[in-house]
Amino acid sequence: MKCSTFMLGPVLLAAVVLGAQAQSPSTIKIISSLPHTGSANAQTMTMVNGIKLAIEEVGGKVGEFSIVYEPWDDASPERGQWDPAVEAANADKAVADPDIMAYIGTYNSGAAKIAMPKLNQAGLLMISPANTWPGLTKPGVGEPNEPMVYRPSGKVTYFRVVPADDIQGLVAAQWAQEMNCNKVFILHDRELYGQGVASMFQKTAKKIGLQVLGYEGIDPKASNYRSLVTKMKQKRPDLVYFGGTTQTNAGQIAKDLRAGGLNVKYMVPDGCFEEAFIRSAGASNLEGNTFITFGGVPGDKLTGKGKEFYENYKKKFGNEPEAYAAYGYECGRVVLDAIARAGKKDRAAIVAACAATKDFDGVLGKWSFDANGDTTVKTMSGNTVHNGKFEFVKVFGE
Amino acid sequence: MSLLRVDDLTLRFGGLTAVNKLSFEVTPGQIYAIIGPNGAGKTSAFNAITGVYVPACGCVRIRGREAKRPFTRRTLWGFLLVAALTAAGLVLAVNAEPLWEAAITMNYLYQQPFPWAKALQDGLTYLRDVEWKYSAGAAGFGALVGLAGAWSVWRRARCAPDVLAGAGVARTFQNSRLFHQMTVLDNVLVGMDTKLRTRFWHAAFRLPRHRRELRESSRKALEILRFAGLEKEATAVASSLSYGHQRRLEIARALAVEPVILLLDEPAAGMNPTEAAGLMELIRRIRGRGIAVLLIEHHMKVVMGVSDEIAVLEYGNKIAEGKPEAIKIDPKVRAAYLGTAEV
Amino acid sequence: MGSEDAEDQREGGRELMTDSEVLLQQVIIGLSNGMIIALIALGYTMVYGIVELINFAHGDLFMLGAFLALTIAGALGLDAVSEGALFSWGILPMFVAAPIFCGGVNWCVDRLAYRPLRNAPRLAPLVSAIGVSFVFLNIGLLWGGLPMEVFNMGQTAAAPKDFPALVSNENLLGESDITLTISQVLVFVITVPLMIGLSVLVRFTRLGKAMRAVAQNPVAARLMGIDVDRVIGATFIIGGALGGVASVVYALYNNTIYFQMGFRVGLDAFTAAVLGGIGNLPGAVLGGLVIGMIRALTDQYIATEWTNVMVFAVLILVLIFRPAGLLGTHAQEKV
Amino acid sequence: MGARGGIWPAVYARMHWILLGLAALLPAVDLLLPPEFRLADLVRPIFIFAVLGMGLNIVTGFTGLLNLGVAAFMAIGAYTYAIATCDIYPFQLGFWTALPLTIAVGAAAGIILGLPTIRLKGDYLAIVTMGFGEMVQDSLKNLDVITKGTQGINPLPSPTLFGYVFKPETPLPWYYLFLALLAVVVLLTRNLERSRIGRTWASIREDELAATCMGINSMKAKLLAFAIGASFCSMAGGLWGAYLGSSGEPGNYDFQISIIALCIVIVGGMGSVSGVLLGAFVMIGFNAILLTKLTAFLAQHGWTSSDNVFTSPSNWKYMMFGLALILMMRFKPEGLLPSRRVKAELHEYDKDVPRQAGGATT
Repeated sequence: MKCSTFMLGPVLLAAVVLGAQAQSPSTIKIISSLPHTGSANAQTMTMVNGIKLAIEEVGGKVGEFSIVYEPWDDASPERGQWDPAVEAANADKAVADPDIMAYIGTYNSGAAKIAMPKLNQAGLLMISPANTWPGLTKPGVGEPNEPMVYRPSGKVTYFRVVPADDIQGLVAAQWAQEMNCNKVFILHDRELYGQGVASMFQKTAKKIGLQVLGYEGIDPKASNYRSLVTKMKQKRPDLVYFGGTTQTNAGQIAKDLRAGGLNVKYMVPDGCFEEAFIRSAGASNLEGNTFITFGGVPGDKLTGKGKEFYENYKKKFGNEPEAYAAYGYECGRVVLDAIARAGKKDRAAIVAACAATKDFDGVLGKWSFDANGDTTVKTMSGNTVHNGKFEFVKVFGE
Repeated sequence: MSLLRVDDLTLRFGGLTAVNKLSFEVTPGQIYAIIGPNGAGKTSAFNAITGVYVPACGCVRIRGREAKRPFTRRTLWGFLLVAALTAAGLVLAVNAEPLWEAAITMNYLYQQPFPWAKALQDGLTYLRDVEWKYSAGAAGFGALVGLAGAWSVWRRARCAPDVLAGAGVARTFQNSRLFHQMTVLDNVLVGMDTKLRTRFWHAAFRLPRHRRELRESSRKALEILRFAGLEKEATAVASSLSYGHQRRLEIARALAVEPVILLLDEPAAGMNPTEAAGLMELIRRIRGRGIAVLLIEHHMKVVMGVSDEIAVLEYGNKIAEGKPEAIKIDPKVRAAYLGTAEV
Repeated sequence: MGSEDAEDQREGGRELMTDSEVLLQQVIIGLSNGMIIALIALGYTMVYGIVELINFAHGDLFMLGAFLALTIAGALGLDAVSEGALFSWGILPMFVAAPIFCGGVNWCVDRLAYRPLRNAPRLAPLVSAIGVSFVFLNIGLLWGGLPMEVFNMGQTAAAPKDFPALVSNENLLGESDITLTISQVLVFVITVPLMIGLSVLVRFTRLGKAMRAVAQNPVAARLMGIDVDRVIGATFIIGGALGGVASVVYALYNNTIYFQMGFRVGLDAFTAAVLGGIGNLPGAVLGGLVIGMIRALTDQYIATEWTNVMVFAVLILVLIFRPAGLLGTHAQEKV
Repeated sequence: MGARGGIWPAVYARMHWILLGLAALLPAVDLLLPPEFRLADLVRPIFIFAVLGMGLNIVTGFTGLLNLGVAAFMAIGAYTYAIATCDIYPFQLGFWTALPLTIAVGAAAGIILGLPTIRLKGDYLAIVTMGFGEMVQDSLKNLDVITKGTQGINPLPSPTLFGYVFKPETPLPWYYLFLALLAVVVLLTRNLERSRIGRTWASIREDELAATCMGINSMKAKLLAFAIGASFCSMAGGLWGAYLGSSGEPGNYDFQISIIALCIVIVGGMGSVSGVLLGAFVMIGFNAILLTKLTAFLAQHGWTSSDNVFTSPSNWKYMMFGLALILMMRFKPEGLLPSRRVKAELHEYDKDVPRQAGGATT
């Protein structure tokens, strides 16, 4: 008896919670699956804001359809970051709900790997504002079976509006060479994103003739990296490249480089292109010798459509958008655009419409999706830190 | 020939010598008692004999053989095997990535058939060509650690209580240490455990053999309970038994080990005269089964009533040994007890 | 760009550090990291010694202490020390407040979560401690989102926070390639006297004696008229206070804090306590130093990514040969 | 439980079969409900975590050894399964050959870890297993030539059974596949528990010294428990891999997984098979079902704001989880469905306070 109460409790509660939902044929649901528990929340919330902004701009309606947006969380409290089980459950849930026409996500490429085959099988549009692992779309870069394994139905249903890491690693290495840094020491955080960028950096660095003094994975949970700094100091690099994010201790490395007396250039990828990075590293430790590459252009440097977005965002939410907010916004707009062009509540039609996106007037200029589902935008910007603010240096790849 | 022979047994706790060069001998079928005032080291001697504490020196012989896990050829091979496996494991671990690359990654083309023989060959070639210095270092270190570790683990378990139990020494405890939440029958069955032959597979799939043994062992356990006068309580939970019955159960559990000698640590403590008399009778009946008994007891009536021979301990030293009648009148014993000997 | 080029040339022209210099540097780093670990390990080992509870929440309590210190820095408007100065006096209130706060919180937790479970099986308080650690973690997360000078509102609650460099990171040895910073000296100046004080307290004071008595046999201690609950409470206060000091030292040394930092530091500290022999105070210190050294040397001579593996490999290796840790002895079970 | 008469004790003794039976009926009940009410999809991870909990229960619940490294065995299982089945490796075994392999590798890993360390006293063993968890996680990350490092190995082929292919988009066959495997694990565990082996484990848990004095080689018995526990955990890892269609990242098998497994066992009731089943339901259901629904519900009514950390329910999840654990331990430390023996051991503690120095009941 006692047992059955326990069994029934959650069931009943769930039933009550769910009871309020209604559905109608003229409602289209868009969901996003991003980690909102734990450390990535700062970035992902601005993405959600971006998506909301995009929907609001069209008045929540596309043609005859009213758009409902739900931000789902693919993280769990006990993991503190994205959880494969939650991501898998989200994907299953999205597939099962006939109202859902677009799945915006994921934040982590690892999560995408789990959701992609499931959504592809169901022919549901998936569009990511943040996945940068090249293998998700490009053949011949990652594993031999990539990306076909993510497309069990044979069709391309996954798109992304960000340039992949292969471009970023390339640009970063070239930049290093431009700055006359011929000896580089490469670190990575042993996460999918960080290690991916770092290995691309390493490949390019070797190709263009930089001397790679070392390539090491760090422990992002370590309390400091002074031993590692000593090790690097012995080899006297011109530049230390760290493939990682604010969350994986990019700030601590910057501090330990200074505290350990290794005054060299420090370069990081766009995972660190957020206010939190400067705040966690301490502005004085980054001043003048820290270089950040970013797939896109910082908010206040945007032009045209982008500038509009930047202004609107600040007006509506009262704070500076983080770097990825623009991509969230872009995702939202692409989805709405695809729905408008498809003109009906049909997953296949919407996917087809999305794939046909051409010369889209986005925040990053005009771009299209290529056959793999990648954006044609290859704009990269180089930034540095000055007086506790990111400072735009130059644009690459145009 | 002696059944149990203890030579120069010494046990120290820090600076305190609890048992000092204790020697005595128990012959088959004998009831041998150790008495002495509180803190004389009786229980410590028991613990040292049964391997609960590790004695500083001295040795315990059962039927002339030292009661230690023997160092046989099998043990030696075991050590060498552990050493070899550790060495091999370490070499593989150090070379794991390049080896995998040479054998598997290089030979496998996506969705093509895999040349197993070539992979094996390439793997071996890699291991042959790999820089010797590192592999030999890893192997040497692994072998050393494996050998030393195995030796260290084995040595610590050398005189463990289960070895003594295997040699035929069973015991009870001063403060009853039954498995309180098991049934009486299960307690006895734990005692019989080493004699059972059920293996993992039999138990996991409840093979007929396991069920047969289950029946047989229960029957045997009930027999032992009947011998100890507990057959009525067989299904009761041990902690629900009366105090006297708990002590009897401890003895029954020890008997289930099928010992050649039974060590009883104050079995009569806290018993009323009737229970004590019953206990004396039980001890005699145990002897009747051909099991020698080594007894620690404060209850002088019991000691004098059943013992064939008595040793007296004081501050860890044996101060007297002899027949009960002789002990009764020994002045040193009387002095040790300060007149409290007559309970 | 031109001037930077010149600087590069100059740096490139200098000699590399010699091997012995590198070793010395790593020893300095290893010892200072080890000292912090040791300080936290003391908190673990004290509590374990007396109630046989792995206080999982200790690492997260340590994290809360660091957040308190950061709040003080924010409230007092402290900023990094200027060039030339050794340290800011602003660290004093931190060293007062954090131990009091952590000790108090630890006492409350004991009172509310552990004391009612004193007679329960040992896994019950352990799970309770895990629960407390989750609660602390959540408090840390929310605390990180508070609008203070040093924080932005909300959004970046989970991100690592910069802790102002209140103790100078300048090299005491001047132009030498070996760095020994004030913050490293501070680690020793704070922790060594504390450890000495603690061992004096445990060995010679009434409270210390009562602690040892309770650790050995709580029932007998109670019969002897010792107020066992009070002694356990005091142990929690002292252990928590040590964690509080450690948190300030940690924050001043590493200059970064974040709400999940308690896990790794706590794991290291607990490993240190076990390596030295759990319940043994000098053992915890030794264990902490050993782990700090293993980390530094593995970083240097093997590879950073294998550091954690090495720490635990050494732990297992030590326990094979000394099952009760380096300095520990197994209390023999009374039979 | 003895106090209650009637049918209750018999029901209680068969509670695990009743729970499994209820689980088997759940999809049928689901059919009667509209899609949003359906739970069967969400319940699949619960089965896998129940297998994991079974493994830990043998080690911690039956034998009384605290194992804080089950995540490592789960990771070993998931990666073994992934390497054995994924087509970027040459092995490409089927589900039914890979699963036994996974179990065997898990058992081997358990023995390798157990051999040198099983003699350690309670909390020493706990830290060693905890360290083992970190070691495995780091090694999987570092050996990226073999394990693909942080990318994870994916996607894995769908299991087949007599020619039937379990497709990701049809959840129901998966549901019964996992349920059936869980039932097998439950059956084996129950058989072991009631056999000589289970009795030996219980005796070690209650009083290891007395058990060894009865001739029981406690090292062998503990090692057996460790190996069986590890093989179940490893099996859970393999099933997890099959369910996700991916090995996951090494970082997914971190200490939190071990904590969840421990909480499953303790919340359910140590040493109780039915307790583990219920514990898995409560622990995983709490997060995957209840919290998700609650968050969605709050968001729907506009009671949350993304700008402020204090109003976002996801920022309170740790707190709820932690408080639930604390309150649970405070008011029902023996778990929801305690085993008779463990519960009685608890009451023994109530009666006489003496705490044994060595802690035979770790």
